Amino acid sequence: MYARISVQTGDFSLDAVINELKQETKAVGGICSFTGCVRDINDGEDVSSLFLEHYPEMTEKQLAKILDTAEARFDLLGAIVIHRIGLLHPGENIVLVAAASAHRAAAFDACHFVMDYLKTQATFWKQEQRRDGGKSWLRMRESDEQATADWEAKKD
Amino acid sequence: MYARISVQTGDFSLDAVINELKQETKAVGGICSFTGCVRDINDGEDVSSLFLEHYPEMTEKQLAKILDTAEARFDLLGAIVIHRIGLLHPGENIVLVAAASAHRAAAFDACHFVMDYLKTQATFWKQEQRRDGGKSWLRMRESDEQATADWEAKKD
Amino acid sequence: MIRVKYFASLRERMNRGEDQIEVSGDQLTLADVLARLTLPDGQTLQLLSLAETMMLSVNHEMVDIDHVVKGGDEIGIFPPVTGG
Amino acid sequence: MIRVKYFASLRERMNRGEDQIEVSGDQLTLADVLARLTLPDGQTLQLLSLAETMMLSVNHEMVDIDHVVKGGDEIGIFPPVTGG
Repeated sequence: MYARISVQTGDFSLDAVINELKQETKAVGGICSFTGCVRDINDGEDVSSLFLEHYPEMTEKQLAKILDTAEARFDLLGAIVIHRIGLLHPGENIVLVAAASAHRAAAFDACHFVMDYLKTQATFWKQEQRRDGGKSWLRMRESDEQATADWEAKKD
Repeated sequence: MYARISVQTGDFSLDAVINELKQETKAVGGICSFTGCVRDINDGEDVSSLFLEHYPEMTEKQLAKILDTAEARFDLLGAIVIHRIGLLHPGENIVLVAAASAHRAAAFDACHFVMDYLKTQATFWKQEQRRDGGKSWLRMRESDEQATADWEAKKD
Repeated sequence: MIRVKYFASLRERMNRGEDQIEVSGDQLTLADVLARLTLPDGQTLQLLSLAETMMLSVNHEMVDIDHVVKGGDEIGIFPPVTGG
Repeated sequence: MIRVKYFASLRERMNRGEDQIEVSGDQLTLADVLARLTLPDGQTLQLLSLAETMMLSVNHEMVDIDHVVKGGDEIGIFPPVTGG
């Protein structure tokens, strides 16, 4: 399987990512992608920016492990994960996961799986800066923990 | 909900579609998209091209109905469906479905739902042209009928 | 008058893209309409529909074979769709 | 020598990005390491970890609190991740 992981400050192009996955093999029938972006309101608070911190030596290792698990579990031809770090504003892209397969169900499942595990396993942290000047580190959502637990339960 | 449907001969840009959905509201937290493209091999046959025919007055009406159903069922902020018609070659894009939501699970589910219903309800037909010169109209896959049936069963 | 449109493999087998049929005062279902339409070999679409799945639309909405049609309707007859 | 790195809210609360601790010949678990590390108010990380979930890594792999560490290891201590 073709795989690429990037942790970067700059933005990404989804068209370039789709083309990259299609270049690898003409057997690709479908690519599912998820683009996560900064919302202007989170849990009722007006967000002015998000600061993304990560654990440099660890993050790519964790993401590679998630892609390995996805490759073993789904019928994948390729996958790309791009995650931005640093200061981001409402409307800006944070993360991209794209999964290519011969058939669509595997592409959807693998992309969703990688996003769900990224949320609970990849060493990124978000600090929210609000319009009122306040700052706070976000907490992991219970729904994110549940999503990973659901995949674990479905494993067999 | 913001919605746009296009049946067109030309290609599309996923980056433009993502930006279009994000323009509508800064409440968008995630966009799930599916890009379907022409494979070079289908059911063991070498494909040289696909010809896409549709029922002009009916197709957009069917697609709008699918988006209405998705809007009623999922927590969506916007959705775009683009489907190409005419002659397409291996590696070229055929279809794009993009669904935007505040949270990722709704975006994944809605995008998958729209793709599954498009496969069994939207009036498009593919004629495959093979390297050996043969041509044949593709048949609906049982797995596609099953996918729609699964969503119907999950409705309640 | 009712306009009937054919698509994809059915259009090719009919060797034409559409037909027009006259409607009398009688109630006509789509099954009745299919009995009046014939392939170049003389076989009716009603007979063909027993052997192969066909999808039916009236005025661009999917309908069942017992749907009642009226003058001015546009009927679509086509094989299962294969887009996406 | 073991290097310990803190991230995000824990880094801010520790008021430092990392610590280094000496290891004797004894077997040391991560629980033992947490007992040796203190917040500016004197509270140990072991005590804090009873009140708040902390994630632990050794040499960039997630591990449990009973994991045994050795000289040269790099330990990461951080709150639950919130990327994506």
